Amino acid sequence: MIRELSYAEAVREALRQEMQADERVFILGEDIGVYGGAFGVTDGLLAEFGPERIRDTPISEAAITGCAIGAAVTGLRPVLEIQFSDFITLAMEQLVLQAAKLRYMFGGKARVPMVVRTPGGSGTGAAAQHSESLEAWFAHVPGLKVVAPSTPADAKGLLISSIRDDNPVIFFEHKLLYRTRGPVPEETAAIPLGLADVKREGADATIVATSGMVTRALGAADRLAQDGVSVEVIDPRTLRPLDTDTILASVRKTGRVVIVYEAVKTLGIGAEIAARIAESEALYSLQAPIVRLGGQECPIPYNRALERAAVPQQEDIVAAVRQVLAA
Amino acid sequence: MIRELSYAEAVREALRQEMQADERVFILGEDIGVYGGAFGVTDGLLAEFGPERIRDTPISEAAITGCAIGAAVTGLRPVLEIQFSDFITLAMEQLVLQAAKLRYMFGGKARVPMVVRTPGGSGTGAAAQHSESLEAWFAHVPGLKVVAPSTPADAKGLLISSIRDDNPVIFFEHKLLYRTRGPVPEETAAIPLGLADVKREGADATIVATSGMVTRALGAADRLAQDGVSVEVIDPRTLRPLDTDTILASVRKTGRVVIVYEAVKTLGIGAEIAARIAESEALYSLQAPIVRLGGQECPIPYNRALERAAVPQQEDIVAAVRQVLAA
Amino acid sequence: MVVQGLSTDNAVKMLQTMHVIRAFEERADDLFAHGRVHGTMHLSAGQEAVATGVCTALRAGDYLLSTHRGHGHCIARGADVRRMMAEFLGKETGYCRGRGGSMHIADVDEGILGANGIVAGGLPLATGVGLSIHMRRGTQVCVVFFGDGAANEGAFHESLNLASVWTLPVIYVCENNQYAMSMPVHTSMKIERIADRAAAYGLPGEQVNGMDVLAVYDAATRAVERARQGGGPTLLECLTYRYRGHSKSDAQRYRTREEIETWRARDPIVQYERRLVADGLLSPEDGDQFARRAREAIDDAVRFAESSPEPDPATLLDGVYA
Amino acid sequence: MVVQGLSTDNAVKMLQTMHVIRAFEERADDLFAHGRVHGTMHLSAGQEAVATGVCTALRAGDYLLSTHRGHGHCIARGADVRRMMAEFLGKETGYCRGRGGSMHIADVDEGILGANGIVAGGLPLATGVGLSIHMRRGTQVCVVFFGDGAANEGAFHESLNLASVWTLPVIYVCENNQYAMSMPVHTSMKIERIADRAAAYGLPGEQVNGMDVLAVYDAATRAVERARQGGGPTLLECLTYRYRGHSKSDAQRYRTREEIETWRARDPIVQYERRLVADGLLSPEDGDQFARRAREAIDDAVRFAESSPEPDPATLLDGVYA
Ligand SMILES: Cc1ncc(C[n+]2csc(CCOP(=O)(O)OP(=O)(O)O)c2C)c(N)n1
Ligand SMILES: Cc1ncc(C[n+]2csc(CCOP(=O)(O)OP(=O)(O)O)c2C)c(N)n1
Ligand SMILES: [Mg+2]
Ligand SMILES: [Mg+2]
Repeated sequence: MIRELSYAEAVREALRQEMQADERVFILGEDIGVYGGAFGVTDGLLAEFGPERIRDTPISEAAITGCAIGAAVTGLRPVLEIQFSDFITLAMEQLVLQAAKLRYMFGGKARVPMVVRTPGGSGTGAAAQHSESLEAWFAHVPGLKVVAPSTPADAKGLLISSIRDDNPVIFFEHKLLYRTRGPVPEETAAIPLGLADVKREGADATIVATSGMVTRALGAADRLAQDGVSVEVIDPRTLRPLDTDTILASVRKTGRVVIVYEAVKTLGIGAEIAARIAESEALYSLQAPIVRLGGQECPIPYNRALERAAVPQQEDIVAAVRQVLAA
Repeated sequence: MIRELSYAEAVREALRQEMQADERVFILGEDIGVYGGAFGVTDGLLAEFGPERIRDTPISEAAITGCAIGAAVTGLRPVLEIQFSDFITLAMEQLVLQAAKLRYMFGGKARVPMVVRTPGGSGTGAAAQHSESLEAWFAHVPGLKVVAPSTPADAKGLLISSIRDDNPVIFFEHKLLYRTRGPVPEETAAIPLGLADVKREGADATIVATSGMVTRALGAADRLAQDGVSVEVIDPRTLRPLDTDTILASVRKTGRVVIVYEAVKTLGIGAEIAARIAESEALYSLQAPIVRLGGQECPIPYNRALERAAVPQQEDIVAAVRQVLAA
Repeated sequence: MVVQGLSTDNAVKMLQTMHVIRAFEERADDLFAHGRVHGTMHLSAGQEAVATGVCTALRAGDYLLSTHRGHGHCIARGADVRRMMAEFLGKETGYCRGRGGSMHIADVDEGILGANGIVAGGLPLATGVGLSIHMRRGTQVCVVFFGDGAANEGAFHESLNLASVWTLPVIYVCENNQYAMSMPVHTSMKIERIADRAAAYGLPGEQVNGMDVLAVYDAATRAVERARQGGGPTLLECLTYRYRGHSKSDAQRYRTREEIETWRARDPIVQYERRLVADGLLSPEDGDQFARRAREAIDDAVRFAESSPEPDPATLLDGVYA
Repeated sequence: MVVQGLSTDNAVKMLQTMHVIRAFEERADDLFAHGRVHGTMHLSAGQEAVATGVCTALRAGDYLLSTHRGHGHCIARGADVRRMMAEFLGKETGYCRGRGGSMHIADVDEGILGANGIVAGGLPLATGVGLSIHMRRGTQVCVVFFGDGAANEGAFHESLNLASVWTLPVIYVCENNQYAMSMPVHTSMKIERIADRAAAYGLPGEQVNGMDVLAVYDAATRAVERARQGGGPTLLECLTYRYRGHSKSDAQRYRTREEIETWRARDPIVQYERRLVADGLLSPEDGDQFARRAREAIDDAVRFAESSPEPDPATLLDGVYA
C-alpha cells in the first residue's frame, strides 16, 4: 500500500526530489532556512542542500520576487516562498507586469521558469491581513499559471509539474491543509497542469470546489449520500488554465451545480466557472440556477466564530445542494 | 442647452468644484502640478489651488498611496492620481490590506474617505505595461468601491460622489475617453454610486458594457438598429457595488445577453455579471447562452493592428449580438 | 528628575508601565499555552523600554502606529488593558469588537491607528498622518514603530524620503531587536547602524540603547520636539531584544540560550528600577509592588475579557463600509 | 589611449556609437512628429555618454537591463538599429516582433534583457540576474540603468540591499538627468548626491560627470572589474541631461530654455570629439563623417523598418506561454 504523507510533507518531498534531480532548482524566501518556513514546509532542506540553494532572504517581497524572475530568465529554476499569500500584494508589479509579460513583450523570446509557493486561506485566527485567498487575481493574468492543490498527492504531483514548467506558476497551498494526510506516491510522478480531477463521481448534482473547500465538499457529499443523493465533486486543481471540459461534462450529466470557494464570492474563481457554464451549451442542461458559495463580502475577522461564518462550511454546502435539487 | 465638456474636463471640473467646496479635499500624485498630469487632467489646478493642495510627489506609488490613506484616516479627503492604472500594482498592499480593511479590522472605527483616480485601458500604443484594465481585482475586494464612468457626465457626477464617499474608491478613467465630449451639467450634481445606467433601451437583446466599451456597444446598437434589431445597452458604471437588479431586469425582458469589457476575459467583470445572471431566476429567461466579449488572453501588444485585435471592437459586438439572436 | 524634562511622576510611571507591559505579555503567553487563544501573537517582553520611553515623550493628540509586536506600544500609549485583553480573546468588548485580534489593536479615538500585520505596512500610513498634520498646520506629531526587518522593505525607503522632502512631523522608531523572525540583522543588511540610513534621505538618525528607558525617552523627546517645531522627521533606532520566540511557535534554532541570557542580564525593567532606587525616587519595595499591581491589573483584564460576550455572527458584515 | 585600459579602437568607437544614438533619437522624434509611430517613446539625446561609457566597459556575455529611455543603452550594447527601428515602428522584423515597441526592446540572446516601462522595474530583475551569475559561479556582470526618479522607488532600496548582502555582480547605474518627468531631482529628495545612498547598503557609490564619456567609462570599468572579481555591487551615479521632452508630448513648463542651453553647451559628443582631435586620435573631418555615417545607418534602418511586414493579427496569442 502507498505510504501516507501530510500535505506539507508532500510539498517538501516534491521540492527535495526536484532539487536532487536538477541543480538549477533552488528555493528562496523569508525564514525558509534554519526556521524551516513559517509553516515548516522547508524544514530540513537547509541541512540537505545548504544555504546557497535554500536561500533565506531579507524581508523584501518585491525584490526577492524580482530575484526569482531574473534568475529564471537566465537559466535557473527558482522556487520562491511568499510566507503568507497576503504578502504577494507587495510583489504584484514584478509578478504581473514583469514575470507574466516578459516573454510576450519580447516577441516570444525569454522563458520564466519559476514557481511562487504561498499559503492562502483562513481558519487559523490570523485575521484580515494573513488570511486572504487571492488566486482569482492571478487567474485573470495571461502569462501566469495558477495551481491550488487540495490533497497531498495533488500537492506533490502538481508542484513537480510546476517546477518543470517553463512559465511562472503561482502555487497556492492552504494553511488548513498542511496537516491533512493522504497517500502520496514515492516516485516523482508529475500531475499535468490544467487537468481537473473528479474527486467523487455522482449523478444528481455537481459540486465544483477548490483548495480547502474540496474536503468540505466531499464531506457534504458523504452527508448527502446518506439521504440517497449522489453528488459529483470536481476539483479543478489548476485555476489557470482552467479545465472547462471536465466541468461542463459533469454539468451536462447532472444539470445542477454548486460552486464552492473560499475567496470573496464576487469575482472569485467561481464567477469564472459559472460564466463558462452560462456561455456554453451546457446552459441548456441546467435544471436550476447555479449556486455559488464563496467567502462573505468582508475581510476575514479574528474571532473564531466570525471567521467560521465568513467562509463556506460543510453544512452550507449541504444546504446549497439541497437548494439546487429543489429548484 | 447644456454645454459640452470633454471627459478629461469633466473630471477636472469635479475636482475643482469639490476642492472649492471642501478644503479637506486635496490632490496628490506624480506630475499633477506644473505638468498637469500625464493626460492633462489636472491642468490648471496648481495655479488655482497652489502646491499644498495640488501636491506633486516623488515616484513612490506605495508610499503616496499610504499618504492618502493616512491623511484620510485623520480627517482629510485625498484624491490620489496614479499615472497609469498599471502602476497600481505597486500599491496593492496599501490599498487592499490597509485602506480596504482598516475600518473592519478596527471594529468599524476608522473612515478612509479617499479616491484613487487612474487611467486604464489600451488603444494608445503604450504596450503591455501601460495598458492594463485591472478593475476586476478591486471589485473582488470588500471595503473598496470601484467606479468606471463611460461618459463626461458620468465622470463628473460619479467623481463627486466618490470624493464625498467615506470609503476608499478606485476610480478608473479610460485613456481613449479623455477627449470624447458630451453634455455635462454645470452644477455639482452627484450621481450615486452603485446605480447602473440604461444607456439605450431595447427589446431584443441586452448588452452590458463597461468603460471604453460602452461607446462601442452603442455604436453596435446603432448598426443593429439598421437591421431592425432593438438592443438595450446597460452601463453598470459602478463595478463594486454592482447594480445587479438593473441588469437582471433587462435580461428578463430580452432573454439574450452580451457582456462586453476590455479587461482579460477570464475573471474580468463580465465573469461576475454572467455568474449573477446564471445564479438568478433570470436564468430561466435566457433564450441563448450568454456571450462574453472580453480582452484576449494575452498582454496588450504594441503594434496597432495587434492591439486592436486584443480587445473587443464594434464589429465583434455586432457579431456577438447576432449570435445570441440566432441561438 | 532623572533626565532633562522628565517629571518625577513620569519617571515613576515609566517603571509602572514597563511592568504592565511585561505582565501583559507573560499572561498572553500563558493564555496561549493553555489553548485559550485562537490566533497568533507576537510578544514584546524585553522591549518594554522602547515603547515606554517613546510614548512618554508624546502628549495628548499625538498619533501612534504600531506593529505586529504592538501590545507594549498600546499600553505605553495609555490603552486600556481590559479592552486589549478582550480583543486578544476575540471578544465583543475588545478594541476591535473581536474583529482584529492581537495584530490589529487600535484605539482610533485616541490616535492609536493600529497595530499592523504587514511588516513596514504602517510606515506609509504614518507618513500620511504626518502629511495630514502638516496640511492642517497642526502641532501634533506621529510616531511609527517598526522592526529591523522592516527597514529592508521598500515602504521604509519611500516613506522616509517623502517625509523628508515634505518635512513631516513623523518619528520613525526602529526597534532593532536583532532578528527579523529567524534572520539576524547583520545578515539582512551590510551596515552596522540602521540609523545611518537616515543620511540617505537627508534627515537626522540616532541610535540609542533600547534597554535604557531614559536614553530612549531622551532621544525621543528631542525628535518629537524637532518634529513639533517644524524640523521634520527623525529616524530613531533603539537597540533591544525580544525574549520570547517570534510568534506562537518558534523553536528558536537561530539563536543560543547564552545570547538570550546576555540580553536578559540587561533587562530594562530591572535596570531602571535599580536606577530609580539609586536616585532615591523609589524604595526597593515599590518595585515589587508595581510588579504585583501590574499582574493584578492583568488578572482583572483577563477576568473582564473572559466574562465578555463573543461577537454575534449576525454582525459579521458590520463595519466593512462606512 | 585616453584613459586606463581603453584601446584606441574603442576610444574612437565610443564616438561613433554616440553619433548613432543621437541620430537614432533624432530620427525617432522626426518619425513621431510625422505621425508614423503609434505609441510613445522616451528619447535619450544628451545622455549618450552614459550608455556608451558604461557599455564599453562590458564584454560579451554580460547582461544589461534598460529603462523606458532605453534606445541608447541598446545601441551602445551593440543592438542592430534596423531591428530596433523595426520594433519602434511595430514591425514583425523588430526585436520583439512588434509586440514590445520602444519601451520593451530586448535582445535576450545577447543578454539585453529588455527596456522596461516600469520605473525601477528592472532593478529587482537585475538583482536576480546577479544572483544567477553568482550561483552559477559565472564571471559575467549585470548592468542595470535607471533614472534619478527611480531612486525613490522601494524597488531601488530592496534591490541594492539584497545585492549588497549577497555580494552580487551588479552595477546599478543611475542616470541622473535632473528630472523625473516634471519633478526636479532636488524636489524629489533632500540629498545632494544619489550616489551617497550606497552607504545605506554598505556598498561603494560614485558620482561622475555623465556628459564625459571617458569619466563614465573609467568609473564603469572599475565597478565592472570589482563585480567580476567578486567584490559585489556598485552604485554609479552619472550626472546628465535629457535634451528633449520627457515623452511624446511635453510642454516642458518645468524648466527653462536657458537651462537646456547651458547643458547643451556641454554636449557629450561635441566635447568628446574635441578631446579626440586634441589627442590626435581623430581629424576634425572624421567627426563629421561619423555623424554622416550614423545618419546613413539610421536611414537604412528606417528603410528596413518601413519595408518590413506588419505582424499578422492571427499571431496575436503567440508567445504568451513558453
Ligand atoms: C510584508 C510582510 N512580510 C513578512 C511578514 C511575516 N513576518 C511577520 S513579522 C516578521 C519579522 C519582522 O521582523 P522585524 O521587522 O525585525 O520585527 P520583529 O518581529 O523583530 O519585531 C515577518 C517576516 C509580514 N507580516 N509582512
Ligand atoms: C512605477 C512607475 N511610475 C510612474 C511611471 C511613469 N513615468 C515614466 S518615466 C517617469 C519619470 C522617470 O524619471 P527618471 O527615473 O528620472 O527617468 P527619466 O525619465 O528621467 O529617464 C515616470 C513618472 C512609470 N512608468 N512607472
Ligand atoms: Mg526584529
Ligand atoms: Mg530623470
